[in-house]
Amino acid sequence: MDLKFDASLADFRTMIRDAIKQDLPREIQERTRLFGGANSSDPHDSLAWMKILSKRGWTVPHWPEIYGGKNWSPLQLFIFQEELYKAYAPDTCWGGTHMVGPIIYTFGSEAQKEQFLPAIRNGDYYWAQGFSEPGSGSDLASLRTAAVRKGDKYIVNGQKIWTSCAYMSEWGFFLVRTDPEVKPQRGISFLLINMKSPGITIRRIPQINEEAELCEVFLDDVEVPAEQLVGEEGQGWSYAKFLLDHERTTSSFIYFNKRELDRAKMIATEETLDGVPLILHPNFQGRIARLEAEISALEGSVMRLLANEEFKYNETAVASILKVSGSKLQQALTELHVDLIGPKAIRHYASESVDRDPYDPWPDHIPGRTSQALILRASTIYGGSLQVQKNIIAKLAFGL
Amino acid sequence: MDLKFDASLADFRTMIRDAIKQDLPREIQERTRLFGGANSSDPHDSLAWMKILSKRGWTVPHWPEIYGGKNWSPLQLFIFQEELYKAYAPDTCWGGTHMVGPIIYTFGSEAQKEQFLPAIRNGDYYWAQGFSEPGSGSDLASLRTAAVRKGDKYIVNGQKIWTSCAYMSEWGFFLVRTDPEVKPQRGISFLLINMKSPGITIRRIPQINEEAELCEVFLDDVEVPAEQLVGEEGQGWSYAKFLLDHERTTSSFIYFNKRELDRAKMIATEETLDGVPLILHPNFQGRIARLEAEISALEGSVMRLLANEEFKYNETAVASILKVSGSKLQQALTELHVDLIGPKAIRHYASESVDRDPYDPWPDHIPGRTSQALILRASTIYGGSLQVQKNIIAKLAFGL
Amino acid sequence: MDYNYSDLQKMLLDTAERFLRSHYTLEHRRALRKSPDGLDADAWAQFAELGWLALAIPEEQGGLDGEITDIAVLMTAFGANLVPDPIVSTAVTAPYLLSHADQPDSDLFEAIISGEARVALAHDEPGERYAYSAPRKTLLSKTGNGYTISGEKQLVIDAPSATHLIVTAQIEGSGDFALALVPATQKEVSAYSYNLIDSARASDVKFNKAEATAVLLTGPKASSVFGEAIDRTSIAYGAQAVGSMESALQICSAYIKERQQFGQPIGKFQALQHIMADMFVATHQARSALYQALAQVDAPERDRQRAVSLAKITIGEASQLVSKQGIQLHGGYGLTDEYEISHHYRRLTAIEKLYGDIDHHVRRIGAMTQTA
Amino acid sequence: MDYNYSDLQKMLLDTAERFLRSHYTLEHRRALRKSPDGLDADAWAQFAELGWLALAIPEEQGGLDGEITDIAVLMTAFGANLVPDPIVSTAVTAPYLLSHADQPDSDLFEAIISGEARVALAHDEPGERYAYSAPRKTLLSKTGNGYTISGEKQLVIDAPSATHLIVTAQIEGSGDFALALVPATQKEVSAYSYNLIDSARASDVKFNKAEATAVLLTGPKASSVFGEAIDRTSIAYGAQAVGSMESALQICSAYIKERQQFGQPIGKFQALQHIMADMFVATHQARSALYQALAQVDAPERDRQRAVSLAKITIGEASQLVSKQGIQLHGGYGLTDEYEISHHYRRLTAIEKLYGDIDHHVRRIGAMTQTA
Repeated sequence: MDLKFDASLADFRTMIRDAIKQDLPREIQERTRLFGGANSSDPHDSLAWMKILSKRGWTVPHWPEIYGGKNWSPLQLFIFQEELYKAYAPDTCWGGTHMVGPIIYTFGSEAQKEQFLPAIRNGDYYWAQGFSEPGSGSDLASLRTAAVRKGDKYIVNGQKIWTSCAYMSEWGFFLVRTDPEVKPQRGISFLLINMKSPGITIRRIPQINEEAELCEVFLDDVEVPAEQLVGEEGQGWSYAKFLLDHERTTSSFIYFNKRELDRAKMIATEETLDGVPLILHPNFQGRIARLEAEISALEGSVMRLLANEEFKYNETAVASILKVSGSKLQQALTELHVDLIGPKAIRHYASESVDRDPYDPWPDHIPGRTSQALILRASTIYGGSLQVQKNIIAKLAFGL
Repeated sequence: MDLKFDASLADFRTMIRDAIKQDLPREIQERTRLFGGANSSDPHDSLAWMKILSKRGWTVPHWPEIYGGKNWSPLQLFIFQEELYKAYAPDTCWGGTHMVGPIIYTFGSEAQKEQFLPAIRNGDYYWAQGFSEPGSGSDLASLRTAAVRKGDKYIVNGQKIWTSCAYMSEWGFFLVRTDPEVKPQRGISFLLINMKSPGITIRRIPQINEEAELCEVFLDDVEVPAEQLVGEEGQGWSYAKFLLDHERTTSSFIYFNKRELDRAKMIATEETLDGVPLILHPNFQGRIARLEAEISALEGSVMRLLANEEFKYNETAVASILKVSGSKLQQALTELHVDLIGPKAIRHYASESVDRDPYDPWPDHIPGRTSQALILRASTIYGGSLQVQKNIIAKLAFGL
Repeated sequence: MDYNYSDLQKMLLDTAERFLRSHYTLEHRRALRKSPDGLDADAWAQFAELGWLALAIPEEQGGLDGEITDIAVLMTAFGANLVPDPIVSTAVTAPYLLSHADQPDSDLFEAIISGEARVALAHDEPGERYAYSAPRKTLLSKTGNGYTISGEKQLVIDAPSATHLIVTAQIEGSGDFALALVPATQKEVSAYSYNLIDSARASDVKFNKAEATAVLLTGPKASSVFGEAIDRTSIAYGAQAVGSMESALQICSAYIKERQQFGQPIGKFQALQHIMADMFVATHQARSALYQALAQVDAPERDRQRAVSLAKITIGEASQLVSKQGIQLHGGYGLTDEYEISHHYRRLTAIEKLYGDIDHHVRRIGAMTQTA
Repeated sequence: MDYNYSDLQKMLLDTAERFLRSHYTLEHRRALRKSPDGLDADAWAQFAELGWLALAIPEEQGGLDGEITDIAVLMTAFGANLVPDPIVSTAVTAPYLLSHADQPDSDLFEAIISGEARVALAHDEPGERYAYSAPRKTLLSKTGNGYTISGEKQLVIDAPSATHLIVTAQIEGSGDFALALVPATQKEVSAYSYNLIDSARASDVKFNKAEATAVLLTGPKASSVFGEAIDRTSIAYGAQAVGSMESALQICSAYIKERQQFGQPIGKFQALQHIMADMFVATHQARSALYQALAQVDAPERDRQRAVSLAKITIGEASQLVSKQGIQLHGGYGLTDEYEISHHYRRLTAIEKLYGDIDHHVRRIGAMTQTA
């Protein structure tokens, strides 16, 4: 056992921190600070930031070196992400850098690698994720969007939902059913689709925070060249599972959670009750301390997975722990923000209003907090709901 | 709507309070205060107290007048019970006064009424309840103890469990299966059995708090005269349900919960941290305030049921609310006691040790608290576990 | 004791349910967000017509002299239907303050009852947090033939559509606490207005020697009436919260019976059934807590405050549980503006923060406990 | 970083699991309650034999110089098997204090290692609550040729079987903080002893000019070493808690697969599956928290305290969840002395209260946050 964080990484951290400080434009940082929640950076900012990061070759450090990765250790990657978050840098376009990218370099054709990997690396355009459907939320195996092979094309018909920023994506990666006859999981394939293709209609879904970044995507006889199939027909389900295995610790949102804890402390220093900062009030101190304990434990759990601990229990069940704990923390922290700002939390701020209204007399730590707390009710829903995670644990850890 | 507690009841309350103060022997009060938890008064004290109460005719005030009841209103009965609890009076023998008694006067024969009702009223002996079996905890319909009619007797074989104080009970009331052929609920009958009958063996079960008031009762060819069948054969299940309907608000343990809240405040005044009473520490104040809110709501819910509100939802589901909330409160309050006494909570006190050791230097509010908290983990288990209550609600309130 | 609705209350509730449900559809409410001041003028005229604006006003002022229980019953219907209009300020808070004024103003009552006047309460000042007994910085000054008021108020709920503001202030010179009536439409009153998360409205308001047309109450009586009004306001919002939760229960129950996943309605899953059961328990307890507070509304101050705070804690906790779990039951759809449950969550979140959040009321109870 | 056990640790754990599991059966532990001082002498001899009593002792004192991680690994096995013997006092706390003494006492180390001596820490005084930096009332006085100690200590864990006590005191005259070694078997030391809920033992101890055979440490160094020892003690108990929870998981999983209700194993019910899942998450997080604390055990004071307190909060909360829900899964049987789960609950409840409960550690973190 060697439980201490390698001290030599301190230099690496400084190097990353300095670089971000130098590179990250203030206005992008500000937008991310106010309204960039977990996984919801402004896509324009994402792409702009990727352009900047790509100069250092830092958009996809986690990829294999031959595809432009940096060969950093898991701990270095951890530090890199943590510093990005701390600095309120936007996420990269996750669909590209962490989902379709790895799928393409692992299972894609050479032509696909050539066409897409550089574009993903450079942040040339945004990628839409077409997995969920109206009838299959947590039950992905039941998806119905059909792709029928006709000559050298697939004709795709169906509907996807919860697609982030589909309205401004150039490409999308879709799970589609290519074989309705076999077992549900076996008939699914993985297609790349140009979002400007005829037959695609996109509707932005108005959300609880009055934003509308999630979309419905309707596919009506969309023609997709057969060479945009990734890997083999019928393997889509296993590619999607590969993604999950590949990104086991992402669902912890550890960087986000640590940053938002810091933000809570900051707000608790600014906000007062009877003239005394909230951070001196035991109730709020206690809530903060308990969340800090939970985050510290979660960080330990992330490290254990990153460091390849041999677990007594099934590793997928162990990974579900990160999702369960991380998603609840996202909610608890952002609700704490709301409670810290108290009555002022009930004001509605639209993300664009921040740029628009320089006369707003309210302090700078208010805008965006309630919006973030509202939308993060989603954290226990998407990517396998809390209930689904518990089912997984019961089954895989205990055989129940 | 008339939501105010009838002011004229204040006099009634004073009358009750004064009477209890006058009647309740100090040493019984002390034992109840220290180790008499919810539903676990010392049976000797119960009977002794019933003897005293019976002089005023107050052992069964909730019974019909012709059987010795007092014709008090539901609110008067509420006040009576509340004052008993506040004064740390022991419970009456609940199995007699609130279970088998009402069953006998409602469904029993005249002979049974004559034989048993006066004895119950006077607290002549303790009653054991033989419902649960090792294989049927929350699933009463699956019970297997068999009573086979042979001439003018039933021959009973089987095993009961969780029978409070069976080892010192003179009579017991049992659910037994008289017809194994019909639907599980239909073949059950309600038998009165003398606990001294040949073939009955009793084992006291050592408990988590190192007491042993719960018992296993083994019945081995026990002969029970047929006239000890209550009501009709095969109706046992419906009588048991009648009991539930009859005592809808009991499961709230509202009197207990109110009293234990007061006790928490008392302990929080006695115990100090850095020289300051805990009641001045916001963390403990906050916990107390939240529990007080829950108890106040629960009391409202009890009143609504007592006052026969017309509910939009099924009334059995509404009654389950009292059990869910009341049982969790019992745990939360007694755990609060434990947390208030802090490190001192880890000392084991057996109930008999209180009488034995006059030299114990520890303050008087310590003994019994942890014991009570430990055993009250049972409150969400017996009488239909928390999970069973939620199943009931889902089914009866929402048809799920 | 009788927990059943009186015939009058049944009628009130039926009428309210019928009108509000048909008028305040989801689409209509979403459209109302774009109105300049958050007022649905047609609906407001109906409120007047139906007598709701007169319910809390004494008979001698032309009102219906309704009891607080009647008001609470009406408010549950408003909560159930997520009405964003400024009903509480004008029909609950203001009538109480105005009718306890040293000199009640019959004209204003008439204007309220007819739907012409709407009155908001301006109390919070910048940097404050539920400071209902702190001294005011806003100054009420005597001038030649009247009074002027100067100062800043923050988060004045329902101000954008208000014709009048009741402003808390200290009297210049004596420093006494006072409640003053200030017409909202004068150039000395300037407002910075915004939407709230539940589509209600509020403003930050500056008074620059604005005319106060009446000094309603001063000194200790002003303080105690003000405290009573705040507690009644809390009860009215609490009743709205109860109505909202009860709606949410029905919505969720219907949804999980309908929605299919893994080949069956999701309501067949025990885990979701138990979530519904938790919501049911919390909602019922919330209504019980409301009744407990209503029973004490005219009790001595300490008893009243205790009961109101206990109810606000229970209702606040229940609101969060019911609406959050309601969203969880809905999955992704729960997060959209197109499903009712997300609106209940926003409304319930806003109500929890109005006139004292859970933390505030826990403190108020805590302070009472330590002096018990 | 490497979270896997070293070969040495694997061996240590295997040996411990094998011996403890076979020796500390439920029946044996229940019987041990009746022993006069809570000591299982046979087992203790085995502990010595297996080198466990030497694990935390420096090499130069004849010990094995184990790291805190090794100790933690061993402690998980003790927790998993609910060993009530006074291992932490003698094999974790005392060695740390004694080895940091100004003049380490080789004879005492030898006696500890051989199993002859057992040392308990006497710190708490009546009326105190986790007061680890409060001034002591217990007085250490210089006499002709040595020191005497006078005062009262409460809840001295593991005292009944201890041969020596390490007593915190203030030095008469200077008022400095000091740690003194006091032989337990002298008539000037009188103990009132009792069982704890987890079958461990403790005493209230009175010192009436009792002889102190050594003054281990004084002044600021005594305070800082004492603080370090307390934190290490907390970690050792925390590791026991983790082991206990991990045992509880296995016990519960097996139970709900076996137990039938409503015609099927109760483990088929989704509600119970989700409870198991919650327990799994909490247990895993507790071990992670333990590792986080272990990583900081030699860090500067503030970092160490922070990490230990965070771990104690997480482990404490997890302990309660796991053991309470474990009982719930067992139904009535969970409340009997005859099922392991009730013993885990008692042990975990006791550990939460030892050397700072959750509330204490929340306060400690809170105080750090406000001065960050």
